[in-house]
Amino acid sequence: MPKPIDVVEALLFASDAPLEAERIRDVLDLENVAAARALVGELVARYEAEERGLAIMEVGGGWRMVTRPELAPWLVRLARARTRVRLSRPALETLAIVAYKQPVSRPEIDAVRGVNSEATLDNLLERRLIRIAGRKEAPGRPFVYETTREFLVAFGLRDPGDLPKIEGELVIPELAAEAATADGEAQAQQDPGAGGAQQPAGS
Amino acid sequence: MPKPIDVVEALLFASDAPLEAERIRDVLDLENVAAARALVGELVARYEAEERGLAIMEVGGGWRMVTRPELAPWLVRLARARTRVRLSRPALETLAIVAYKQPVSRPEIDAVRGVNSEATLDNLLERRLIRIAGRKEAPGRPFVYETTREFLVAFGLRDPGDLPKIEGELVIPELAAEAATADGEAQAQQDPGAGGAQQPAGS
Amino acid sequence: MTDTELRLRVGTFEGPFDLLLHLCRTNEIDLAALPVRPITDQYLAHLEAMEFRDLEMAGAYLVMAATLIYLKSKLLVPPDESEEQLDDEGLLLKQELEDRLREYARVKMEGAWLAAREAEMALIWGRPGAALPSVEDLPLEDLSVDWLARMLSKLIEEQRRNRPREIEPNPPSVLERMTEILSVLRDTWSLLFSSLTGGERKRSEIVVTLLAVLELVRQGRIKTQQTELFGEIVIERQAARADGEAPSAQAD
Repeated sequence: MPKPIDVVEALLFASDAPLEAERIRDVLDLENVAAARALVGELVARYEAEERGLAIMEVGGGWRMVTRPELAPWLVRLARARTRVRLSRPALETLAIVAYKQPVSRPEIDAVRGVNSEATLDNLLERRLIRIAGRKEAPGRPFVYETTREFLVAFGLRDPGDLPKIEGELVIPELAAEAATADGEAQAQQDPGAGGAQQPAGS
Repeated sequence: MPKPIDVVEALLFASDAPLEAERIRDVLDLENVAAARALVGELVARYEAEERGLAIMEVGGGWRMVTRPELAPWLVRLARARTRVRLSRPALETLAIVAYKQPVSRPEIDAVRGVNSEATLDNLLERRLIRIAGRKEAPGRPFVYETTREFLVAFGLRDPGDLPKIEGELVIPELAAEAATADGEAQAQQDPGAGGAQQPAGS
Repeated sequence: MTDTELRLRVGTFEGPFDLLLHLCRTNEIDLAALPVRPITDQYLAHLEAMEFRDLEMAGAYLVMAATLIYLKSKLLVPPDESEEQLDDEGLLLKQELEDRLREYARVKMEGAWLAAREAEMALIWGRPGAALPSVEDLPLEDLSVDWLARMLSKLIEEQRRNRPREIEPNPPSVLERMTEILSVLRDTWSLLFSSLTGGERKRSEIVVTLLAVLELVRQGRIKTQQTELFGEIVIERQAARADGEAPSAQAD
């Protein structure tokens, strides 16, 4: 009789989407979700302790088995590994607006960016990072957009609440450095951004 | 510095086809193929000794990472949980049209249903029950949709011809300009949504 | 200063807010206390040196320029070089501009955070697709072909009862769009132009809508004005009285 923890390992390996605690409970006939969480926790701990080639990551409302970041150089050399196209700056800004304000309509996005976001939204829709969430009850009933589970997976987030709060007067880090000669006030304000960007990959 | 054996583990995990010794040698800059074989051998032995959820299998001139055969029943349960779909009424209606009339375009589906089917089609696409089969040589070159293998599996069909025979024929209305000359009564049909909208919401 | 100018001209910006933000950063301007005169002058100077990807992008920058110039025109006389005073309307506009600028700055940071995150995630690989047992061996749960058959029968039955439905031609004509706008305006006093096209993805739709609006303005059945800052057009029902005063689009 296989051990439950090994079953969870196989399930994580075989699943192409993040595996939810709920599902693990169902498949293993566990008493409750907490038992499923405990099992995964045990497996995560085992992987972390061994530090081999693989890791388990909590993302998109579930867990995923992934390769360890340190092994990226070799995986890049594996010719079959796909190359990923990074998002452009407009795409990232638009995605940020959707992620933080969802559900949000195009007129609202356009207003924040000051430019037309149609093409960018199409691109994000095509990549399935966002989806149409419905229509806004406003004249013209524009579509409203929200982020998808693929978005969470792509950015390694457990849920949209994982996005860092970015508040207050902001100083863009690279420009802050430039301005460092000035007065101390600008210096003090560069923290929120820098802190956000340096967050660990999410254990 | 990661250990070579862990790199091999990650390579096997991330590879979508059996991984040959030759390739492992290339990626790891090993002296020869024998060294690659030795590494994989070590990994295989480790997996066998531990007897956890995964195994390494030699197949098709290379190696693959797989789940252990004993765990198949749980994987079946997971797969079943994944394919169990409770389709909404509009989704079933749309799916029925695609199934019986494939390949069929969205304007045609809209015309039959009398309502916009975009969201429903997106839902079915997401569930992989249908897929885009190409474009129709008609004004606007709309996409045409067909059912997938997953559809057949989900509904227990060998092929689309297996669908139950229905009395009568569903007519796909002629679209756009050609239809306009048909009959003058068209004006009276002001309420295209009626047919679709009046169905009971329940079940 | 010349050094700064040179650096500015090489930079690429994602839109008017991006440029404005850059000007504020390089000049260490507090976003909560925007000096209208210098920022307008710099913005315009920079605009002259810029090359635009397309007309639409150029338009977005020009709308901001118009806003800034308008704001500058609101500065009370006599102008004191060191102090800027605005009337109430000017203050409101400035406030909104500052708010939007701050919001854009935040979005930019959020975008930067996402980019960093994306870079981290690029270092890890998942499985290429599911390794679950092929679904064809799986027992059916609660799907049944009978449902599909029943659905189709129902549709066929409906078709028998009804005559074939007229399909709405695509895209709508200018006339249809005009009717649509007027019918919306029966229930509400005003609406935004962007909201008329908000749900539409096709450029032709926007053109049709614009033509419809222009025609309705020409006919004196609606009036348009730019009360919003960045070029948003507000469409309003024209008051019933038919006086000679020509309705006008007041966009500075």
